[in-house]
Amino acid sequence: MSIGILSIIIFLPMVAALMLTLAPLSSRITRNVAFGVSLIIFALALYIYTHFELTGTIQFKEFYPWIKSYGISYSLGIDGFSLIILMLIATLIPSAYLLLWNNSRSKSYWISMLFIQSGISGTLFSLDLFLFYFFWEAMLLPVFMIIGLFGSGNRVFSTLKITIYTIMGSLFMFVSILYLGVAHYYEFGAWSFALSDLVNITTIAREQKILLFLGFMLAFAIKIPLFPFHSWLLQTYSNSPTGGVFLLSSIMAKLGVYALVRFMIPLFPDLFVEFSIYFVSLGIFGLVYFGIAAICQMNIKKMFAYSSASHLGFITAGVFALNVQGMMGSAFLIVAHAIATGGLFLLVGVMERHLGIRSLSGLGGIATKAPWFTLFFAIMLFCTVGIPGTNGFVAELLIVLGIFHYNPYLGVLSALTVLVAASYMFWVFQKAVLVKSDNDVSHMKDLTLYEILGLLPLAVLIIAMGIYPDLFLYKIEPTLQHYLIDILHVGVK
Amino acid sequence: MIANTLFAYIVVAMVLFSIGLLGVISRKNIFVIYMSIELMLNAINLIFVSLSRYHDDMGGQVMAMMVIAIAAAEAGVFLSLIIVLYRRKKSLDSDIFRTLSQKEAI
Amino acid sequence: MMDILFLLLSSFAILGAMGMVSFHQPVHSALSLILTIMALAGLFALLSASFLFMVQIIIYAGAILTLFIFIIMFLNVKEANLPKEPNKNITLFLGSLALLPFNFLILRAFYKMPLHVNALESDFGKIKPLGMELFTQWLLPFELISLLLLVALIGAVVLGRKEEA
Amino acid sequence: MSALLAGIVLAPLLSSVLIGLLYMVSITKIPLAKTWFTLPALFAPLLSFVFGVIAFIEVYQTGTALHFEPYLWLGVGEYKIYMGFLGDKLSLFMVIFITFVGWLIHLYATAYMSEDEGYGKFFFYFNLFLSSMLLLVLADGPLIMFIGWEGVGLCSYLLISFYFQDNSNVVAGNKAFIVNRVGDLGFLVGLAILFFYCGNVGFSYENIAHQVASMPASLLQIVGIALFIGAMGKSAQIPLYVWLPDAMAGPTPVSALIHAATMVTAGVYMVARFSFLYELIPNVGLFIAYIGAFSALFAAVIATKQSDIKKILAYSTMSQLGYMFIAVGLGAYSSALFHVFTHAFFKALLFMGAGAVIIALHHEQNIFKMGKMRHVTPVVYITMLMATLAISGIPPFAGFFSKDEILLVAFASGEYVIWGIAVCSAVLTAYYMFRLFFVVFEGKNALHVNPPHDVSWVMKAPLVVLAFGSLFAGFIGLPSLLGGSHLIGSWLGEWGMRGLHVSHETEWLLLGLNVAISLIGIGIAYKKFYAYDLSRHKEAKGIVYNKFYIDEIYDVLFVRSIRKLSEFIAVGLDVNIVDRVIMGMSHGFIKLGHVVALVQNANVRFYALIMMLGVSVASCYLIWMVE
Repeated sequence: MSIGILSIIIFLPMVAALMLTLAPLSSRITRNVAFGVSLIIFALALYIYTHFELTGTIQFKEFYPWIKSYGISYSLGIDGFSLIILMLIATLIPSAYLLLWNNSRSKSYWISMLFIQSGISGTLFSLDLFLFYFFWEAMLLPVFMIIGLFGSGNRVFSTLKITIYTIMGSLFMFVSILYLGVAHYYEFGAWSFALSDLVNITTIAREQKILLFLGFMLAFAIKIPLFPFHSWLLQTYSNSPTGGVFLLSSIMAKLGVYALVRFMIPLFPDLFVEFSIYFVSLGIFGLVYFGIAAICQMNIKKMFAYSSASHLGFITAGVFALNVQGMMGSAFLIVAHAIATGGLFLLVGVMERHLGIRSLSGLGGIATKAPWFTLFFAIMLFCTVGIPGTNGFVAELLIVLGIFHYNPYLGVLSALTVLVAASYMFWVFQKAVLVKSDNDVSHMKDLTLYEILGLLPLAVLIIAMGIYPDLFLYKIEPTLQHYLIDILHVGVK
Repeated sequence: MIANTLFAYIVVAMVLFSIGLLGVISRKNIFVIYMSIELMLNAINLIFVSLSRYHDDMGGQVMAMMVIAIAAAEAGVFLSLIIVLYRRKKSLDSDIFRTLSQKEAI
Repeated sequence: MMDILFLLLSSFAILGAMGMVSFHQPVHSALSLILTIMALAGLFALLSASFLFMVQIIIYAGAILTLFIFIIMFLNVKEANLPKEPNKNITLFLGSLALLPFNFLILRAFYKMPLHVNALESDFGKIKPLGMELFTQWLLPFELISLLLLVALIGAVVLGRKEEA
Repeated sequence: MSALLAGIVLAPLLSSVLIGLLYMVSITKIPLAKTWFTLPALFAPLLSFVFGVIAFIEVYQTGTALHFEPYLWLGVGEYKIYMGFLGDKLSLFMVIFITFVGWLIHLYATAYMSEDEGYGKFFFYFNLFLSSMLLLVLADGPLIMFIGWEGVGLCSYLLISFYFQDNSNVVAGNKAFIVNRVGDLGFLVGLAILFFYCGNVGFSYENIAHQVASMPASLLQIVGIALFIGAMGKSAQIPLYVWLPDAMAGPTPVSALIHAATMVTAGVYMVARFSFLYELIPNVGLFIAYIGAFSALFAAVIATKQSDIKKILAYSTMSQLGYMFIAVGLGAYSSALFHVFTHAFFKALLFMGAGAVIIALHHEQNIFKMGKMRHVTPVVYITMLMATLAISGIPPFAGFFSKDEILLVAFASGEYVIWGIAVCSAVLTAYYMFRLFFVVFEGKNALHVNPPHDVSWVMKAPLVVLAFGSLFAGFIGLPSLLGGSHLIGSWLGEWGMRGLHVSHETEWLLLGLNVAISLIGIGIAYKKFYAYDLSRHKEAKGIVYNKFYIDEIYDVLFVRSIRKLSEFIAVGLDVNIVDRVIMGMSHGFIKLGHVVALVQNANVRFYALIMMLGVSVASCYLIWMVE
């Protein structure tokens, strides 16, 4: 049996990273190799995209037994929802390399990036819950390295905070996974942690099921983050180096939503429907709450952190809206927001490299010094705000329509999204970029060719997805319909 | 009569063991603590030997010999340790050797 | 005869042990420990472990404890340098109370065993059968112990070295 | 043929992208000559205009609307939304004058902006703006319209904060955008409700029109009001008008484009577009008419005391939009569109004339620092006079016919309160417009800081064209009373005039009354300002001059309170409660750790004691167990 393409995507960066760790190469060569690896993965992802069939089933499956006595297997596969996130990662990471090109002279920075990419892909493809948990945790370790080694401010504390916070959440999930495995053993007499097996369990009582549901939910809610579990966000984002914050905000947070759809829906379809009202409300509450909190932030990274949380609340609300509009909108907003926020954080990183870390009151008048910077900043910002012609608009429109479909009153509240982001984003644009001030920004330089090359695909994607969204949507629709109709029994064909 | 049942030997061994344990916990003098440990080892030896007599098997006696050998090794290391510690702190009080305590570590 | 011998030896052993824990000066403690060791050696002899009897006297009393007393004298600890132990007697008393249940438990267990003394072959506990036993069945532990002794030797040398400034 | 519709939108869009790229190249690599920007900038609206005219003729000849659906924009489940363009009578009517007036403003702007560094950027935004507006008008369904709708808002933001280095300009841009977004919120809510009642068979106007009849009336009212909130934002009606005066921060051609032909008329167009819906809910229509009437009066009152030439014109726009909303609210869509049409000409002319005066006076905007401009710029003087007469409602200028028609509608519908308010506003309009006119062109003892100069013919030519427009545009809608055939009404068909049951005598009476009240307004202005001594002018004070303090009230009510709320959430809740609870848990564990660590005191004898006690307890337990 040959090695499948998904395994290559997972292990290529890992192998490359291990070899680079041992090889006595300079930081520049390490970076170039890492960039090359990310391009290869982009090519592989494109191959998968073109060969992906328009059905709701799981494709490109791979299966090897791993720990036989407990039925733990190494089983991979993707559906439409993972496909779109795979494409997202494959596109964003090369761009991130180009933007971070001169950011670090340290080899371990690039090696950590490779490990992270590997962990993310593993999380994305796992069909076995044990394997999923393994990658879910493994993906965090290099992030801790990046924040702890290259962060700023009180970085060790932030690292500890996010570590303990997320691991605490994951442990609850782990316990739930084990419980499901044991329940499977008692019911069918064989150990298994495969998702396709665990969904057949019928013996769990309702009370236990609710606890298991909440156990999973806690892990994902912390990662996303949903309302009361967000307090790691600010320090982590403001103290992370650009690469770290980019990966955290634009990819890892999205994996929380992804896991929600991929695992929670099949495992707890009835509870998912039953509790959806709470989570839609929580999501919309988060949208407004974080949006308002963002207004008074003077640290640009903290503001974007709140903005991220606000959007992710909205995405979660869309997922729980139990209709194809909401889910599709969420999938679309995942992409839109990942691109836009990722781009914004990378741009802020460029700004920090030239000007040092500054609060908003110390910025201003960058636009005249750096027109390309301003252009890309504006495009990303418009996408975040949801201006038509960008993919952010399509996504927000779909989610609003979805939530309207779900509950008109919540729908009216969710329409507030058109106001929330605009209220602070334009302010930060005005204050930091446009208006001339007395602050000295003479060190600001415009984007280099590499950086423009890195951002151009993102900007083009934002606009293309805004003008012709259906081109990007049709691949995921069968999967989402499958979730809604076959598993949740809430939709109609 | 008493010596025929072996139970008397066990009683003696237990008494000696208890005294040794009491010595460890109630004395501060590091020499006495060490000697109490030796006493406990000897008490155990006595049990080994008496049970070896009971089972008619010399394994117990071999074991006792090994304990003696280990005690010898222990004595060598322990005594050199005491010399080092005494040189540093000029005291035989076991309570002052608490470098591993949490308060001192911080 | 055996009973008297046993009572004598065991009371010496216990008295010596009590003396060891209660004397303030370590030299006195060490001397009373020697008494205990010797009495124990006698008890070994009563249990027909003749070789062990010799080993106990030669190695324990003769080597280990002599070395011990030697070190105590070598250090020559002043009275002022000895630790103050104001609560010694109270802890001894309370500790002995606390140990009662443990002793009771163990002794009750042994009491229920039929611990009578069997008749023996004549060479039980003699040096030859013990050597046979030791070098056939216990060869590996024996070698390991010798290794341990070597390590302890080196360790003692390293530790006892004069410290560099 | 129907693909032309896409061409109308695409021409300015592509030219804007082209100009944008050229601009980025020119400021980072090689500076390019202005011609590079001028040619596409002028060519694109002209092309759109030509396409529009061709489509117009096509529709005129065949009588059927053009429809073009290039691709499926969004297909989700059973809901399918096509990127569709609809060229019917209403939209093509709008397209023609938007592109025509838009093109003239472009032409004017090439002269107005010629000295500006951001010349390329300006036309980049300008064409994008035009393209969004055309998309808004040509869309075949409300969702596609919403793209244009928001696009217009975005472009207005970009254009208003065009001189972005100055804080107040960007603040004005932000204000425009956010106030518009408040409107969009309403619009979106309306859309979403409609979508779930009518969306599953396709979301074009045609389908919605078929479906609305089956919707419950209460829901329809909500939809009607929600959509109108959107219109309030775009068309600057009470209470969402606050952005309009501030929007004057942009260059003058921007004001002309926003006010005359594009953005602000979007609201009126939208209500007309949804006429099938508003027909079903006349009470909401009445509400709209009242809002319009109050806006008209309110803006006219404020305008009488302002001194910034552009702000006066801004308030006059708001006032005129109020008239249009009176008309659409009362169901007289063709009258409203007629006014939109005539207004486009004279308002563009007024702004461009004002821009010419501003340029002539080296960027001076205070009317009391102008004066005697008649001799400096005679062409501007004459054209401005015509526009002022038009807006004041003096026959035979364009404004007279359209405004008269709206007043007639208000009167004939029996809404005398609205009619009364509208008449009062008409007096005020004539008064403040002539106040402006007299002060600028006649006022005595002008103290010019720099000597004024005449402006170039590139700027004046559009003025002349528009002046003809202001003079003749009204004849398109000449009522039958004056021997006309009411061309607009008959062209627009379903949006046309409903029968008005008013006798000819009443009509004549009203007509005379309108002229008379306008003349009264002019008369008062003449008396007070014809020979106004500018050197003795004192800055006005009072509640009207300060615009009833609405800006300040909004500032306290919304901006500051939300900032306070934000600080409360970010600091009070997030840091002090949520984070403190979480960190409190972790500190609790650390404290617990310190307590447990007391056992770990590094005293070996203590450990032995614990062990001994443990053994003792275990023994007790075992003894008790075995018993």
